[in-house]
Amino acid sequence: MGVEAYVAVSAALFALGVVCIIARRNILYVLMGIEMILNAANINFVAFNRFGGDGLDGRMFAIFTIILAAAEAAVALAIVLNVFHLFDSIKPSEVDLMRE
Amino acid sequence: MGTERAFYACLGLGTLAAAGWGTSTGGVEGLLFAVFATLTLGGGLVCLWERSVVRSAFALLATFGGVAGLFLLLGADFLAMAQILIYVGGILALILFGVMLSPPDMGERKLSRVGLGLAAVGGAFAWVGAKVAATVSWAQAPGPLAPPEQSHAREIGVGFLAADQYVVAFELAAVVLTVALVAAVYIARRKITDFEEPAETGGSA
Amino acid sequence: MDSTLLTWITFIPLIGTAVIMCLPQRALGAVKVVSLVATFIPLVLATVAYVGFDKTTEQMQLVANVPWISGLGVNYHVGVDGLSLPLVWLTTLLLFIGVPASFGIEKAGRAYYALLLLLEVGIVGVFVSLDYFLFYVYWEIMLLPMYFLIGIWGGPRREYAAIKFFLYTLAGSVLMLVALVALRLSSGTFSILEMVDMAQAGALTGANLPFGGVLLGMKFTTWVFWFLFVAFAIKVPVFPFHTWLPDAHVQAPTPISVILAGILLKLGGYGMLRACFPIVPDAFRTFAYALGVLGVISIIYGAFVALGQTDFKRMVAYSSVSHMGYVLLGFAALTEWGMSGAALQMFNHGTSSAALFLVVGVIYDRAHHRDLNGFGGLSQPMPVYWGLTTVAFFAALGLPGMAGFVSEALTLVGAYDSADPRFRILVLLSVIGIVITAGFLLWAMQRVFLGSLNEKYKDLPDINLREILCQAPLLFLCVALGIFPHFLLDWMEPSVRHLVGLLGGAG
Amino acid sequence: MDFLHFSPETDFKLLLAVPLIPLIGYVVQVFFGRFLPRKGDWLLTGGMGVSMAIAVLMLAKVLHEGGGEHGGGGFFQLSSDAGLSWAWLYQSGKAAVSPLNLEVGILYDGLGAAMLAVVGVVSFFVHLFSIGYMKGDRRYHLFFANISLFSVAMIGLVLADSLLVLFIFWEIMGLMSYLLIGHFSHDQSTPFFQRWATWASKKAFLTTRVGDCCLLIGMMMFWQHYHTFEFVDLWRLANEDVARNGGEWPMWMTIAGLFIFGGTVGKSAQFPLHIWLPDAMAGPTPVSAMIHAATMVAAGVFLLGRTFPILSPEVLAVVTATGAFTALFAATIGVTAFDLKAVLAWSTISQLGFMVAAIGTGGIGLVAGLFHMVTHAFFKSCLFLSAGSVIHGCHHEQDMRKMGGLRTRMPLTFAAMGISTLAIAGIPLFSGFYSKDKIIQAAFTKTSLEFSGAAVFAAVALPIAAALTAFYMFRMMFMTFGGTYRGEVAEAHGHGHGHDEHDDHHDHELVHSEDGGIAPGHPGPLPVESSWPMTVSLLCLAALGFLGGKFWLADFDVLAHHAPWFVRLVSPETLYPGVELMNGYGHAITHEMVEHAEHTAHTLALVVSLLVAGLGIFGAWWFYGARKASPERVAAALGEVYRTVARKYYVDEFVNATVIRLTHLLAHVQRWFDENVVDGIVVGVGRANRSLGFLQAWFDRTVVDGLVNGTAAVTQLFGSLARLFQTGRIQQYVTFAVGGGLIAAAWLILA
Repeated sequence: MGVEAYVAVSAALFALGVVCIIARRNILYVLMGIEMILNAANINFVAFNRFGGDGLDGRMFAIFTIILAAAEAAVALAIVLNVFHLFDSIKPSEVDLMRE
Repeated sequence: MGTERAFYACLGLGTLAAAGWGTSTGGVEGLLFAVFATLTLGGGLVCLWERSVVRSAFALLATFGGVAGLFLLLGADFLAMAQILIYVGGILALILFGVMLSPPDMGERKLSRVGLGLAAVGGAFAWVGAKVAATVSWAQAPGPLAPPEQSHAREIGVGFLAADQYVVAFELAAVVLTVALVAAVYIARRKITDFEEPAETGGSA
Repeated sequence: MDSTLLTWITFIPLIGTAVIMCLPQRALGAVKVVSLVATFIPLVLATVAYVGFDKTTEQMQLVANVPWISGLGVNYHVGVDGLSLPLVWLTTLLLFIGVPASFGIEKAGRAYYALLLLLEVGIVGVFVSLDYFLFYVYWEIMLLPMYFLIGIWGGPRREYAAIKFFLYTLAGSVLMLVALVALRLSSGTFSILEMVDMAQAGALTGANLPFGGVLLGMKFTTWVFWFLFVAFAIKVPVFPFHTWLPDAHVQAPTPISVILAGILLKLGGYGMLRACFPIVPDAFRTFAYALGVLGVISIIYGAFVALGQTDFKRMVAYSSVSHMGYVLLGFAALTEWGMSGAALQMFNHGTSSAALFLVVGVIYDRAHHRDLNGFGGLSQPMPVYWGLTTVAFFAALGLPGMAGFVSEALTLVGAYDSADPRFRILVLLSVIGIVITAGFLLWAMQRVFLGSLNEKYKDLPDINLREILCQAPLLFLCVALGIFPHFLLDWMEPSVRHLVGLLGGAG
Repeated sequence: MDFLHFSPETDFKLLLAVPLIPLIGYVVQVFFGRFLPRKGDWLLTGGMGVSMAIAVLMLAKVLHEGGGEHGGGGFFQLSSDAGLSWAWLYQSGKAAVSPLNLEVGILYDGLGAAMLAVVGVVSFFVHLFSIGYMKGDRRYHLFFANISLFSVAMIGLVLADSLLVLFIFWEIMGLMSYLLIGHFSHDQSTPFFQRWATWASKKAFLTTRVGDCCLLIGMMMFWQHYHTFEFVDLWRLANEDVARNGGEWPMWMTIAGLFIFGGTVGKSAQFPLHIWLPDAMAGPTPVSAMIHAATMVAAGVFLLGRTFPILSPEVLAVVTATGAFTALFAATIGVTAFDLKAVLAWSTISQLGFMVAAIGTGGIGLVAGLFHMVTHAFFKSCLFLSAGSVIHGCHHEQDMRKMGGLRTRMPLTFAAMGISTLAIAGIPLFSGFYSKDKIIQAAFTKTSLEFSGAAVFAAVALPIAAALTAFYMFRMMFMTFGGTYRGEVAEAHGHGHGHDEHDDHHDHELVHSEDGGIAPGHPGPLPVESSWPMTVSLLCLAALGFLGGKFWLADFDVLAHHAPWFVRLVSPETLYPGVELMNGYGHAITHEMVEHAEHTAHTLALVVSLLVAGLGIFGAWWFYGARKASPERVAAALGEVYRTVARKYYVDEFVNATVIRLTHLLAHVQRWFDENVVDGIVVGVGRANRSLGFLQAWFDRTVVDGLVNGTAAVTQLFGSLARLFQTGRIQQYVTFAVGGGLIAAAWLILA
């Protein structure tokens, strides 16, 4: 399988992630969408590293992405819980304090 | 429930088609790729589709697993392991916690929204992808790829610790993780009143 | 031979921050002590550096250069010369003064002092870094504490002021980042000194970039110059990028205003000298007159707007705009005197404007408003305060014998002597600014201290010992440097001469 | 007489002590004054006394070296020649050779010596006088500190060897005048004085600062060409330049000279910047004495003396014209003033006009102008201190119409003031006569040699001004000391009548502040003679004013045919040694012609000045002494003319209406501009961004969601708007990020 196959999968996963963020009205889905997007990026990194790159760079990036995703998930979850406490809702549409 | 059945039927058919396509183009490796890719994308689709957050979360499990499989196919065994450990073991668990701690809201999914969003975004991506595929000449590895000689885990470990490579980035990541986790604990711990009058945090701590 | 002195000066406050964060929230006394210590040690170290400085060379001193991010070619490269060392010293001094000046702040004290110390790290870092990447990192580090210090501990409209400040400086940072990337691509290094050498050799023209660096009909150096200039001009601030300043000053708590006026504004001027003009000297020469015009507009415009203010602090803030205009004028004139005067003016404005803001802070603490028309006759209940204010005011209006005169006179004479005769008109115009400056300061003094006593304030307590001690070193510097300017000029002279040579100006 | 020998090694240090002693006194006084016994007045008075002694000793040395029979070649010493100067800006080795370094040194010559002695003497007596006059003041110790620093500034100015150093002390003097004129602005007990002092001090500072800025510009212009501030170098270089130019003065030098003269106009209160000086009497009387005699106003004339060689003939013509005009202009106003101190203030302006005009004529006029500055210092300080004594005695009443008959009540004051009045009026044997006579002679000489407009104007205006001087000075004497006491007498200190009353009754009265009217006094017991520190000072100064003429002449030749020491020491040749002055008469006029013209003019001037003095005195006696005619009737007959003069030709009103208004208007316009336009743009950009946010929201709910709901009926779309209004913002951002990315990708692909 060539690199294009992986890139195609990655693109599709990315699109799914975006739709997940946009279309669903639950903040947890936003989180999950973000995870999908990150995974899509990771697939690209590793694939390009395997097929074209040299050294470790791509894989290293993937590792860092995973690490950051973990951190992001932890913080995001904490925020979600607080948002729930504050607004009694986890619909991002109702979380509008950022407006001003 | 017609749409549900139709959805899963389409999914199954898609899986079969993918497996067939994969086997025909790349033999065993193609089959494996097809399986993992289907797992990845199918998981994503189900996640997007399902009304229940819990089910969506478990569908995401499949996505993560599929990605791990793709990593394996790409020869990144360490990454695959990390993917399973961190995503499946860590992040997913976190999301499930979140799911359990927040109220269920079964009525928020709207078919039209999801469908049309999928159609619009997917269409756009497909168009862009097609255009890119048509114009870009992909760099090909000369000949079949050699299997990795040694354990990637070792290679990566050396990469981390050698002074001239990724030490700074590694430390940076460590700092970010620490800060994020502390921050997460801190944020989760705060009371609602804190948001109203930050000046009084001193007393409530 | 790498020296660690500058690194210590930079990072001791960071240690202080860490210690403060470990202290319990209630132990405010301990927090204050730690802050004092963590700002005092750098002051001592900076004094040591100042005394031990070799005044005969323009070379960087106390240099440390170790690889940091080798993949990008980024080094931890720090060092000082005659331009940066006085400002480093001033920074450590003002931060050390800022701590006791903050003792009155009640709200969330621990976080306040932690941020204050973090701010010192950023500011000192900018002054000592010789690597552009490092410079940028410190520049950004400095931004955040300032945002929070204004946004949390500020006055009634603090959010507005903080966001305005943040957006303005962020816009500057973005421009700087773009220029930084372009310079890196063109020069292949992040080292400021190497960039300067390349510029001298005529190698930094962006010819190796796409389109040969010409974009929309403007040369690479022109783009870089204007991007960097605007980035720094926002900080100075130069008309018309100054409107964040009055709001930020008025809303910020007194010690933060002091630091803002005393040091942060100097970052802009210093940035121009270190990281803008010498890197693109041709573009600088091309636009020198435009810069001079901007400087003079700032001088006159700032003075007039200050004259029109009724808010004490706003007036002082606009006087900063006016005074910093001299800095730009001195730079643009490209003479040794002008440059010395401008560099000196940066330091002197740091002391005199800091003193002025402390003055405003004292009255605000007591009367809880800053309306110039709402006072009157305060010299009677507060004679000592009045005396100190007089010294500060006259230092600010450039009275001979005070430091401000030396720098302003050097700047004006230097600008008049510029090779470009058009500068003479600018100098003649800027003289209007001198008269107006005297006018608004005296008018303010009349409205606040003289005239008939406002009965409301007849029992105001005079300035207390803590406040006097905060003011005293600044006023002492104002007077001492007016009489013995060589304590700064001797240090600056080789660097200034070198810089003028780099920029292609005559002696 | 070995101790009278001037040795640069030690004597420059001694000279340095002259300003340093009061300076140290100032520092001590500011910090510890209030804790000292008697609030430290003895400290500063004593210090000033020592300074005075040194200054007089140094003068004696100068006389011995250059002025006596042995010398004759003049006296000129530069501390930098003796290697005694101080590198001010830079001290490191490399910089010392740089032309950028400024060396601060002492320039000590005949003019400096005379002026230093004058400043020392006047300052000391003012200090002494203040002990009595300021007794009981709330800020007694600060007053002494400030007045001491005031003297320091003038001393430093006199000793300065370069324009920049001179400018520094010039400005410090401005500050001290601000503080001293504003001395009463802290005194809550007399609201009128408080307001007036506050306003007047600011006015003085700002007005003189306009002049200072001119001086600064002039300095810069010279620096730009010659890269030096040293007087000696400037003189030499400028005149060499002109000589090389064939005697033509370059345009820039004329402009620069005019700017430098601008400094004099500000400090020495020449038209049109004279407006600050009459109001400067809002300060305590000793301060007025200092300002009018030894310091502020003398500084401007002194500056002209120092910069004379670099002023082109065109500048000198302007100087002459300005001075002559000021002399006449101020004298006419002086005739109409009723405030005792105002009369003196206008007379100072007028006398300054004399000096400036004389210096403008060059040659002998330069000597005469500087001579008049020196003699004027003594009798004017004496006049002011006497006025202070009178006012003190009359319970702070300043209106001359409320005085009278003080001849018997305050005999010592009367004596002192009388002598000084005779001096200023130009009566032979009194010092003022010699200098004023010389000035008129200079004007005549100039006219006869060079029939230019400025010279003719000076020759006409100055004698008239001299006559007016004699007139209004004697008018003042008659009104104050003659007749009977007209003030209200009350046993106890009651509350004074408001000054509004004055305005109602005398609408032609002097308007000297925005509040209008003469400072109100309050009724008290009959005036009595002042205490001894005051009277001693008065009499000493009066003696100097009387004897001064003799002393300066150094012989008893009334007609002064032989050159007295002052002329020998202070003449164009000795003041600027080694400099070929190029701003004198042209080549066509030989030395002999000048001598002849001077001689002719001398006799004429003697006659004219005696005549005008006599006329003036007679007029004063006619109107005010014998009251043969009523001055009020003359005033009424003159009508509008009188009113204009009494209102000081409306200069203040004019300045108020134009300059000050305009400045404030500009300030407000610019503030509006800043807040609405400059900041408005910034805020506008922010608003625009926010509008973009609204636009996005609109886009989201109409296009994105419209896409979703597009199939539904239009009514349904509208119905759903309310619900759709709540579309989440995070998702909206993502939508637009992705959309933007896609569009960008599409553009890249299609492009």
